[in-house]
Parts: sequence; structure tokens; C-alpha cells
Amino acid sequence: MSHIIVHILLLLGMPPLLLGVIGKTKALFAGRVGPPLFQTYYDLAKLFRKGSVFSTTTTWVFRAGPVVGSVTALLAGLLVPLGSHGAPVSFSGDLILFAYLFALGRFFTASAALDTGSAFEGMGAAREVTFSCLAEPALFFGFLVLAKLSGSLSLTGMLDGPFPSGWGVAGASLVLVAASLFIVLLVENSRIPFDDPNTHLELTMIHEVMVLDHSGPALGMILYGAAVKLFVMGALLTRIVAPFESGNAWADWGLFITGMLALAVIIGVVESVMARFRLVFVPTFLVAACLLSAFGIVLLLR
Amino acid sequence: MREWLIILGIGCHALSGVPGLFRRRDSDAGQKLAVILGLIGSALGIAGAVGSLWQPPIANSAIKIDAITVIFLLPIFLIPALGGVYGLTYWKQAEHMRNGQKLRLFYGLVTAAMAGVTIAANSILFLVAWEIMALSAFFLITTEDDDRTVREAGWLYLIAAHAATLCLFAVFALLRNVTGSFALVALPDGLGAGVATAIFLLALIGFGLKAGVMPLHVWLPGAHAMAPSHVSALMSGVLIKIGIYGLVRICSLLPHPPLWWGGLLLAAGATSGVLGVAFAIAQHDLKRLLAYHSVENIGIITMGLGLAMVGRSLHRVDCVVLGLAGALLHVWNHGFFKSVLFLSAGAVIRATHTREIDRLGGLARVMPRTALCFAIGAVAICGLPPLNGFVSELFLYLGLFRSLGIGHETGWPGSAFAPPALAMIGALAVACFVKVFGAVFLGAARSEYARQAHEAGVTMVGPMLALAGCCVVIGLAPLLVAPLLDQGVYAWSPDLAGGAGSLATLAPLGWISAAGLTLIVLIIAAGVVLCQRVRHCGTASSGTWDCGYAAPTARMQYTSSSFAQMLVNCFVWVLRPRVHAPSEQALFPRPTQFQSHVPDIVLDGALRPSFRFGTKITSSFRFLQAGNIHAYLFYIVAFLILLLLWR
Amino acid sequence: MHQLLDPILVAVLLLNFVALGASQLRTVIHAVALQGVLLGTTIVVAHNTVTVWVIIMAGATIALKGVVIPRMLFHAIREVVIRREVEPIIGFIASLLLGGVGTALAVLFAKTLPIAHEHMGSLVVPAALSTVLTGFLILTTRVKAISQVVGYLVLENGVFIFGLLLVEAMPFLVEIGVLLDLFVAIFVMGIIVYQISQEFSTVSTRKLSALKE
Amino acid sequence: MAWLLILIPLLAAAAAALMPSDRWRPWLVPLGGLAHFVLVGCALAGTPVFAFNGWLSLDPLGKLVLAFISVLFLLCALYAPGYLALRADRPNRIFCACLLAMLAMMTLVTLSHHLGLMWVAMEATTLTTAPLLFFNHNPRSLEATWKYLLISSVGIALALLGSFFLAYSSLHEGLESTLLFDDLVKLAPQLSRPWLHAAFVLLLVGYGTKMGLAPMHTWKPDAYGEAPGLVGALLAGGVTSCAFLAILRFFQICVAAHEAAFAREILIFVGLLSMTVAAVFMVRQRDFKRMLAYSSVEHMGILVLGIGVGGVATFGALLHLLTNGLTEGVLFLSAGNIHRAYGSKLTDDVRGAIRRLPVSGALFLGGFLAITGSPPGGPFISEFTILNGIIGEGKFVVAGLFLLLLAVVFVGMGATVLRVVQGTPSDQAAATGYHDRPQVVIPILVFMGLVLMLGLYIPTPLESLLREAAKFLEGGQ
Repeated sequence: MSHIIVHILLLLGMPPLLLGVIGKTKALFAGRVGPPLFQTYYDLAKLFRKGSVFSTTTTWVFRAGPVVGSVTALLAGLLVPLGSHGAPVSFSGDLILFAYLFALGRFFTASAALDTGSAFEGMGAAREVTFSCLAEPALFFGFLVLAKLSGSLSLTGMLDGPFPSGWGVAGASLVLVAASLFIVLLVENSRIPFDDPNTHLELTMIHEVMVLDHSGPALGMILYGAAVKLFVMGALLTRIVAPFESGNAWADWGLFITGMLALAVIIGVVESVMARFRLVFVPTFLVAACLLSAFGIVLLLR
Repeated sequence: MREWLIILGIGCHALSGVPGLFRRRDSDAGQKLAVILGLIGSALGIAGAVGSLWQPPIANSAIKIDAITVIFLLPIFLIPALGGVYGLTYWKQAEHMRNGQKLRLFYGLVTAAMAGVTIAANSILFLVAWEIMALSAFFLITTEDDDRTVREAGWLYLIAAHAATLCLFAVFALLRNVTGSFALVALPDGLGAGVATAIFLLALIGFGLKAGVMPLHVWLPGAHAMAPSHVSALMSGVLIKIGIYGLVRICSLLPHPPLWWGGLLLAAGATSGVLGVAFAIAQHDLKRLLAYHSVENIGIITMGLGLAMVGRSLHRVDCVVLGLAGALLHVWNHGFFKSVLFLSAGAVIRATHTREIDRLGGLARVMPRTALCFAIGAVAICGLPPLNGFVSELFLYLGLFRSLGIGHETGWPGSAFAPPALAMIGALAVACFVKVFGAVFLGAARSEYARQAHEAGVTMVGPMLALAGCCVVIGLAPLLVAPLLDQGVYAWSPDLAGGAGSLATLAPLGWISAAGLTLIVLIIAAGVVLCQRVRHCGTASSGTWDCGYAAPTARMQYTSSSFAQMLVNCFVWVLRPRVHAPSEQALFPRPTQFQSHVPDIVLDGALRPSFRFGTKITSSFRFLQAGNIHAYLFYIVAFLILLLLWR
Repeated sequence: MHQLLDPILVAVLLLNFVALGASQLRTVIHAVALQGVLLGTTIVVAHNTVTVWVIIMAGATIALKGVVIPRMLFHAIREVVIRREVEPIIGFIASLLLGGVGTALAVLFAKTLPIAHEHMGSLVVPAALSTVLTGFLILTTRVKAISQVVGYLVLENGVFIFGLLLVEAMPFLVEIGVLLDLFVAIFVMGIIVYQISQEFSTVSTRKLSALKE
Repeated sequence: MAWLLILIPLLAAAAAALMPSDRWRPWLVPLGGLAHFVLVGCALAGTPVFAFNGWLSLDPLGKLVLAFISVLFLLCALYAPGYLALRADRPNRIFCACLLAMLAMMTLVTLSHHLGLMWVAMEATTLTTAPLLFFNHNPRSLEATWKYLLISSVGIALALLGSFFLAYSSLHEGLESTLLFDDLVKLAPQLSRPWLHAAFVLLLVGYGTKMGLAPMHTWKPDAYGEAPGLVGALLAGGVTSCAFLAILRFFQICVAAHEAAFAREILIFVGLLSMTVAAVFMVRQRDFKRMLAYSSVEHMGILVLGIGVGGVATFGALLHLLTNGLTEGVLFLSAGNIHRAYGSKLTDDVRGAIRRLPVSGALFLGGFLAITGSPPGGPFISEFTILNGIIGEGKFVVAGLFLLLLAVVFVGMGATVLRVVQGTPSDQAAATGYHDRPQVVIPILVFMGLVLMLGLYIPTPLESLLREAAKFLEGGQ
């Protein structure tokens, strides 16, 4: 029970920290001091206190976007195991719910963007849904590998128990899947080299341009939801790449947090050393990610 | 007793359009009577079908009612009746004096014939009902036969329908040759592989043509687009499922399917699904777009059936149960959400007089109820939780994962491509419906028509809401339908009955409900929180901030074509869009136009050219009949000599 | 079989060539009329016992094929005042050559068919077949409608010759019926030819190709 | 009885020829048809039909065809007065007399068991129908009549030669030479093979010309295209059935002579060829009456194909004889009405028939759907039975071709029919002033009713008659 509470607390509390760590890493690389680690928390607190401006063209869909986006991310967080600790909610087939919750969030955030009637936001929405079309098969090929390895159809079952031995059995497949999932993670969370959240040219943005018209608490929710999404997918990837267990349940929490922070640093490093790809090349990379994980399952099933 | 209820229901539907024929053309009485008869017929039929649920199946020489029949009968009775109510306003007799009577006559007939197909126990009855259904649908599609494009769509449909019928002739003739009777009974075990394969493939083509499995879908987009919307809803929601019914039925009769049958169905389903939705994304016409989504969903259903066949070949009960249950449930689900979508599309078309997505926009504010229904349908068709589409797709995913040998010793690696394909279908569907929902209902109106639209009346919104309600109920409480699906699976594969495999043990039905309810509760809670915060902090209203551009107009919004462009480019190898792009080089370019159009690859790429070629070939024989009597007499001599030399 | 039969049949065959080679329509009709008369006499020759019925049949055949029908054809020519030449699609030489080839083929084909003992060595089957072929040749290579009627007549004569083998089996009534049909057919054809000449001011069938694909 | 069956129509024909009033004369046609119908009813009910030393007698095959012809004629005859009233400008003395004489001759064909007599009757049907084709008295109908007359006569002449060959095949073996059908069947096993083969080929080509099998069908589009719809229906349903009956008689002798394999091979070939030719010419057909003619060619092909295949298909072919004839009745008569209403039979001019003539247009469309084998029309059952027979005999290639050709025919025919039926009629179409009157619509409705009835339910007496005929044909005497 206490582990479940920790799970929920981490899920609710930790995501903004990851953004801070990424920002700090990038600042370090750039030789700047950068914003504080907890900057995102400050931003959120401020946004939830600010007034909002709504466009005259918008409807209830515009407001539903942030709500559904953050709720689905949180719900998905309940399905994913954090480190060696199983998820609070786990059943056969929850991995599909996991993927589809994000799709639901995407449906509403993209619709909300279109609700403004702005060409820029439409552009962003189009890119968001287009790229996830290609990311989704990569994710599922990865799931296939994990499910085949573990013989389980729930996220907890897949990543739990016999999992560390998986590296011994099918290391090659797992490397491919991990690489592919990392690409998916970067795309889905709008990170460089696929998207640059900090650019000031709207024409080239994906996620950020979708939320141009949101303000105040709604924008806060979007920001928070995005952080949760990064946290949840990061947890998945960390568990695959670093399935370490200390033997002590509480020490495992520590390991998990360390792992997540490390992931954030890695993302920060990637963002620092790479330039953003041209938009037209993004699909190519996603297809490559698909092929990576497809190759993973082929290796496993051959 | 129960079978008589069903037959009575069928009779009511069949005759529902007849009284109207004897009324004056401008009188609505006939229409009201038809709707009432349809409702009565549906009530009777549903009562009979539900009454059959817990009873042993009926099987005599003429009719057969088992769980599969019941599963198909319920939407057959429900959706057309609701569509009829919708038609009261949508296709008011007084507004359509020319074709209203014809429409209702065949509307009733098609409903009755569909039900007839599902209860037919012998091939003659099956074929008769089948063809009445096919022909009535033809007359429904060509309701407005003054329009050339409508006639062309109808003609294409008729060709496809007849080709399907001829394939079925062959199927049933082969079946009769094997079993020695016209009854649709399971084939003997010692059947030759060649005959069984021929039956299977012919059935796949014949029923696939009706169902619209890619590449046999050619008739579907045009026909759905040209028919009145409640007819489109009926066709897409129910009629094409009769093709699935036939395929399901024939598959259940064939003993010991080889693995590649299931593989073929899976591959056909995946192709149909991915390409169907890819073509949908590229469409500009609201109803054509929805029609291509039917191709996609038929693909998903076919995948389910393929999975069940793979399961049978592998002797994997769990795959059979999950695959067939998923397919059957998706038959329902697609029936519900696609009907909602077509009906709301009809409401939009009636309000705006255009099917062009890029001329619409901003309708959510003037037609909020329609927009809500469309949104529910859209979320459901994308297979998203907490609605019904998610449930059936979840079954399929579970079965597909299991068929690989996960959690079991025997497996078949051949189905590994299927789950990612299904995932891709889902993601593409999301992209497509964001595009439609956004372009039609959100943003600002792009044309005068869209600006002046009005919300549809009660008779139109009511049926939509009812169907949307079905989507929600199935999505939140799949336990309700699980026993029926189990029965269907047992009826399909009787050797499974009593075996260890029920949906409740194989799929997390309770968790689905729990997750769905949690999701809804959380969304409401978060929504309330957001609204409170917003209200608390104060709001302001202004125009959309367009990155600094001061004078945006509605025409500057991202159009659906622009929205789809990137995805179209991803699929350019199959979509082959025809683009007429402006090439303005001068310093002060004049106004110009950009056009893009995606032809159907099978129809425009293969079928039409081959038809033209065939016509050319046949025309080149015309010289044989050139009016010259000497030549004619010569044929006689020549043929006589040929036959004399025969031996 | 009477020995007289074969010489008559040879004459009939020669008349076929006349019909094929003659350039004057009048000559052709005369040839066919003569053929008819010869065929009438064959009936008497072919029967072993000459009865009243046989005489009547022979008389009827001669009257019809030798007199009435040719007169009808002459009448038609006079009525429509046509140019009296035969218009062949292929030349006369080619017609004759084809006729020769046809006769040879007929003889060859007749050889492949087993002949009853009493008809061994008789010319009946080859003559019948070659006359039928000649009829076809005239039908397919002559432009004028009236020539085609003549061709039909020759064709019928060929069939008639074969009938000689069956004189015993053929009931009188049927023979009369066949003759009657022939007569009516030629009569109706004559009417049509007349109508054609009225409508198109020609009896060339070249004009008669409006109905086509 | 046999004499009555032939004489009554002949007397009616004579009466029609003598009757002075153009107005009342047409009513003699249905009267004669009705009398004939009643007599046929008696004959079927059991009154023995036997005359002339067995030259005339009624076997199951004859019964089937006779009954069918009687029904067909009666319905067409009921249509005739209404039609002729529309054509009051044309004298109808010859027309009515020839119609009735044709009935008499068709009856004679079905009754005659003597090959020579049958030939005479068959040629007589040609001669009686020629004036019917020429009813319109215009250059086109003249041309059609000429072609019909000449080609049919030539074909029939070949059939006579074939009959002689057959007779000779018995004489040659030292048997008593005979043209009596029953004797030939008895003697069949001893007949001379080469003569028998040659005879069958000649007869098939000869009577096939009359029946309209490709490539001897060339007169058909011209004749059917130019004849009044009524005559087209009688030709396509009645005369062709008679010719088919003649071919069946000779086929029966082949079966009795254990030469069925030879005959079947040729019949299947001819059948498929006819279907192919019809399909090829139906594509892009602009003249809807010519299209019907090709449809008839196709169905003649199906008939001989069914007989050629044998087994269940024999039953199917015999049933198809009825269903096809009745459906052709629907098509020709309704096409005739449409032709009247528009003054044209080209699809360029004829549009929106279902709006211009709701009943005739709908019947034309319904007839099209039925004739292409759509359930629940009668041809569906018969074609499906034939297909079952083909597959039952293991001839899968033939089955594939059969279905393929049916599909091509559907596409070819459907394009033309839909162009006629759908759309908006031009103003010029309304100018003819014709509209559907009960006299010219009710007979078609009855036809359609019969077609649908046969599709859904075959009355027991008919079924047993069909079975009897099929058994009789296959040598089960």
C-alpha cells in the first residue's frame, strides 16, 4: 500500500523536475547557469493563478484539450511500473490501454488546437498527429518484443520479475527496442532533434505551436500534462535499459529516481549536442525506429 | 414463437414502404406509417432475437437462428429503424416528392432482406435474400438518379454486387456438390483441399466485395457518398456487415482450415485497414471520407476473423474466442459509431448543402448537439477509451499478442505484423478524425452556407444520440455483451463449447469498465477544477492570436487538405495524388488556384483502365457483324466445315 | 439404283458450273430450271417400281422447279428492270475454280462416309454435297438479291439429290410438304426482292447493310 | 386431339385473313390463343394426343414446350390488340393471320415425331414469321426480313440434309430406313457412326441457325431489332424453343446411340461460343432492342451448354427454356412500349424511361435483372441449377467461363439498360403522347409475375413434368 502511495506521489510530483534537469543540463552545456531546477514548478504555480484569454472562435473542445491531455497522461502513469515496483493498476492488456490513453489525449489536444482556427495551430496539430502515426507501430513492435520475452501482457508483468534475464536471452532485440523507444520518446515529447520547444519560429514547431492560444490555468495543465507524459514514457524506457534491483524495496525507489534523473540528463545532452532535424526528415527517422523494433521482434521470433 | 416474431418483424419492414405508394406524393402520412411500421418491425425482431439468446438454436430446412444470427440481427433491426426516424426530417416526403416513395420502399426491403440473409438456412433462400438486399441497395444508392455521378456510383455498385453474387453462385454450387444438398451445413472432414480452398477463396471474394475489403472496395466510397445519409448509415453500419456475416458463416462450415487462410485474412484485413484509413485521410468529401473508414473498419473485422481462423488452425481456443468476439463486437461497434457519424454528417449536409470539408467550419457553435454526437462517434471509431471501439480492438490486440505464442507454447510468428498494423490504423484514424472534426465543427466558418447553418431537429438528433449512447454503454460495460459474444463463438466453432475459453476469463472486462469510469470521473473532476480556476482568475475574450498577423480571415485557417498533406506524402506511393499546383514566377502574381485530388488506386488505377481496354477489345470485333449477308452466310459454311472436321 | 441415274447427276453437276460461270442472270436461271427438270426425272429413275404417286411427285417437281419457280424469277427480273448481269463479289474464274475445289472436296468427303451396299459407286452423295456447296458459293459471292434466291434454289436441289437415297423411306406427304415449303419460301423471297427493288431502286444487296454494329 | 391443336389456330388464322374489320380482327388472336391454351390444358390433363400412325404424338418434352408456347402465345396475344390499336395506321390482316398460323406451325413442331414433318413445320414457322417482321414496312425492316428469311432458309435446308443423313445412317446398316423419331431411337445403337455424326452436326448448324446460336445468329439482332416487340417476344421465346426442341430430339438419338460424349462436347463448345459472342456484342450496345437479341443469343448458348453438360444441368436447361422465354417476353414487350413512347430505340435518345413510363420502365429494368440471373427471378434458379450441374460434372473450367461470361453480359447489358431507364427524360420523349395503357402493360405484368413465381416456387406438376422430360431426354424412356 505504501508503495502505491509513493508511486502516486512520484507520478504527481516528479515530472516537472525532469524538465528542470533537462534545462539545467542544456544550460551547463551552453555554459550558462540556466533556470533553477524547480523552475517548472514555479511556472505552473504562476500559471494556475493567472487569468485566461479565450479566442472568440473557441468552444468547449478548446477547454477539453488540456483537461483530457493531462488526465490521460496521469492515468497512463498508473499503469506503468516505476523501477522494480509494479504499477498500482495492472491487468492483462493494460499496455494497449496505455498506448490508447495517449492517443485519446492527442485527439483532444489536437482538436483544441484546431478549435482556435489559427493556421499555425492547425499546422502543429497536423504534425503532432502525423508523427504519432509512425511512432505508434514502433511502440507496438517494442511491446511485442517485451511481451514475447516475458510471456505477459501487462506492463508490470512485462517489465517485472524475470526481466533482467531478458538481456541475457535476447540482448540484441532489447537494444534495438530500447533505441526505437528512445526515438519514440523524443518524438512524442517534442524534444530535439525532432522538435525544439524553445525555438521562436512558430513555423517549425510541433507541440508548442499547438498551444499558442492557451493561457493561464489551461496552459498550466498542458505544461503539466506534457511533463507527466515525459515522466511516464521515461519510466518505461528506464526500466528496460536499466533493470537493476537492489533487493531492498525502498532502495529500489532511489534507484528509480536516479535512473529517471539520468534519463533527463541524457535527453539534455542529446538536445545540447544535436541540431533539430528538418521537419521533412522526421518521418524518415520514425520509419527507421519502426524498422529497428520490427527487426527486434524478427530476431526474437526467428 | 421467437422465430415468428422475427419473421413478423421482417414482414413489417418489407411492407413498410408499400402503403406510401398509394398515398399522394405530397403527403407525409405514408412516410410516418413507414417509420411506425419499421419501429414495430424492429421491436418485434429485437424481441425475437433477444428471446433466442438463452434458447437452443433453431435450425430447420428454411431458417436457422443461432447466436451468430442474433448478433447480426440486433443491429439490423436497430439501426434502420432509427435511420427511418431520422429520415422523417432528413428526407421529408414533401421535400422529395420524386423519390421519397421509392426510397422508403427499398429502405424497408433492404432491411427485411438483410435479416432474411442472416436467418436463411439454405443457399437458395440465402441467395434470394442476398440479391433482394443487393438490388434494393442499388435503388437506394440511385435515389437521386437525375444526377450523373449518382448513376455512375450506382452502376459501379451494381457491377460489384453482381460479381459478388456470381462468386456466391460458385460457392454454393461447390458446397452443394460436396454436401449433396442446398442446406448450409458443415462440410465433411474428408474434404479435398482444393475444393475447400476454392470455396474459401471464392467466398472471400464474393463476400469481400460486399463487405468492401481492400482491394474489392471499389464501389464503396462512391455509393456511400451518393446515397442519402441515413441510407449511407444503413449501408455502412449494417449492409456491408452482411458480407462479413457470410464470410463468418462459410468459415465456420469449413473443417480444418490451413494456417494460411487465417494469414490471408489477417493480411487482407491489415491492408484494408491501413490503406482504407490512408485513403480516408486524403479525401475532401465528408461522406467519401467516412466511406473509406468503413473500408478500414471492415479491415479490422477481417483481421479478427483471420485471428479466429489462425486460432482454429493452431487449436488455440483463446485466439478463436478473442478474434471472433473482437470481430463480432466490432461489427456492432462499427454499426453504431459509423451510423452516428453518417447521420451527423447528414445533419451537416442538410444544414450547409455541401459535402466539401473545406467549405465547412465552426459548426460546433451552431450545431452543438450534432457536434457532440460526431465527437463521440469520432472518438469511438478511433478505438479510444472509454468508448466501444476500444473494447473490440483490445480483444483483437490480446488475441494477436497471444497468437504469437505469448503465454502459451504453440504460436505462429506470422501474425507479428498485425498488432503494429492495428496500432497504425488507430493512430491514422485519430489523425483523420482530428482533421474532420476540426475542419467541420471547429474554428471559423469557411463559407456562407456554414455560417448560416442551423441545428437539426429532434427527429434527427434523437437517433444520433441513441446510437451514441450505445457506443458509450458498450464502452463502459462490455460485461453486458460478453455472454452473447461467447455464445456467438460457440455457435461458430461448436467444438469449443464447454472448453476453457470465455471472454470474461480472457479479457479484462472489469478493468475496462473501471478504467473507463475512472477516466470519465477524472476528466470531469479536472474539468471542474480548470473551470473554477479559470473563473476565479478571470477571463478575457479576443480573436485568435495568429502569431502577430493582424487580419486573419476564415479562409486562412488550416484546411483539411493542408492538414492531411504530410500524411498523404507519407503514403504517396499508394495514394498517388493528382496535384495541380500553381507555378507563378512573376513579381506580381495574379490570383491562382491549387487543386489536389486523390483517385482510388484500384478503381481509377486498375479497374477503369482494364474496363476501357476490355471495351476496346470487344469493339474491335464489331466488324464481324457489319451488315453484310454474304459474310453471315459464310460464317455458316465455315462453322459447318469446322464442326464436320471436329473429329 | 438405275444406271440412268449417274449420267443425269453428271449433267446436274455440269449445270452447277454453268450457274457459277454464267454472266447473264437469265442463263443462270435457265440452268437452274433445267436442273430442276432433271431432278424431277431422277425421281422416276430412282424408284424401283413406278407408281402413280411417283409420277405425280415427279410431275410436281418438274412443274415447280422447272417451270413455276423459274417463271417467278424471270418475272421478278422483268418487274424490277434490273441490269441482267450477275455481279459476283469474286470473279467468274475464281467462282469456277472454287466450285471445282468444292466438288473435289465433296467427293473426298463422300468417300469418308460409308455407303450402303446398293448405292456403292453411285454419284448421289458427291453430287448432293457438291451441289450444296455450289449453292453456298452462289449465296456468298453474288451481290444481287435475286442471285441469292437462285443460290438457295441450288442448295435445295443438292439436298433434294440426297433425298434420292431415301425414296423408300420418304413418305409422299412429307415430300409434298418440302416442295410446298420451297415454293412458298421462293415466293416470299420474291415478294421481298420486289419490295427491295421498290425501296432501294436496286436489287443489289450492297444497300442492305444498314443494320450493323 | 392432335388435329384440333393444329387446326384451331389455322382456322383462326383463316378467319383473321377473311375478317374485314381492322379494328376487330386483332381480337381473334387472343381468342385463338385462348382456345389453343384450353386444348393444351386438356392435352396435358390426359387426353391422349396421337394421330397419323404416331407421326404426331405428345411426349414429355413436347408437352413441356407445347405448354410453354401456349402460355407465351396467349400472353403475347393479349398484348396484341392493345398494340395494334396503337398502330392503327398499319393494316393488320396479314399480321394477325400470320401470328395464328405461326402458332399452328409451332404446335406442329412440338407434336411431330417424324423428322421430315418436323422440318416442314419448322420451315413453315420461318415463312409465317417473315411477314410479321415486315410489319413496319420500312427499309430497315425490309432488310431485316430479307436477312432473316435467307439465313434461316439456308440453315433449315442444312437441317433437311441432316435429317436425310440420319435416315440414311439407318438404311446404310441394312435396317429399314425411317424418319420416324421413335423408330430411330430404338435403332440408335446400330446406326452408322459417321453418318450419325455428320447428321448431328448438320442438324445442329441447321436448327442452330433457327435457334440463333453463334455464329449462325447473325440475323437475330437485325430481326429482333426491327420487329415489333410482340414478334420479338414470340420469336425469342417460341420459335427458338421449337428449334431447341428439334436439337433435343436429335441429341436424344445421339444419347440412345451411345454417342452422347461427341454431342455433348460440341454442344458445350457451341454454348460457350454463343455466350462469348453475345457478351462481346453486348458491350457498348447503343440499340436496346438489338441488345435484347444478343441476350437471346446468350441464353440459347446457356440452353445448349446445359444440355451439353448433362446431369442436373439438363433439368436446369429445360427450366431455363421456360424462365428465359418468359423473361424475354417481359423484356421485348416492355422494350416495345419504350420504343413506342420515345420513337427511338437508341440509348442516345432514350433516357429516364422509368419516369416517363413508370410501369414499362420498371418492368424493363426488372426483366433485365431477372434475365441476368439475379434472384429471385426465374432464370436465377435455372442458371444456378445449370451451374450446379456443371460443377457436379467436375467441369470447373466451364463453370469458370460460364460465370465470367455471365458477368461480362451483366456489365454490357446493364450499362445499356440503366442508361435507358435512369435519368431525366428529354422533352422530345413526351411529344409522342404515348403512355402506359392497361392493355399493353397487364400482359407484361403477368409475364413478370410468372418469372418471379418460377424463381420462388416451381409448382409440383411442372416440376414433375420437367423431371420426366429430363429423364426422357437422357434416355430413361
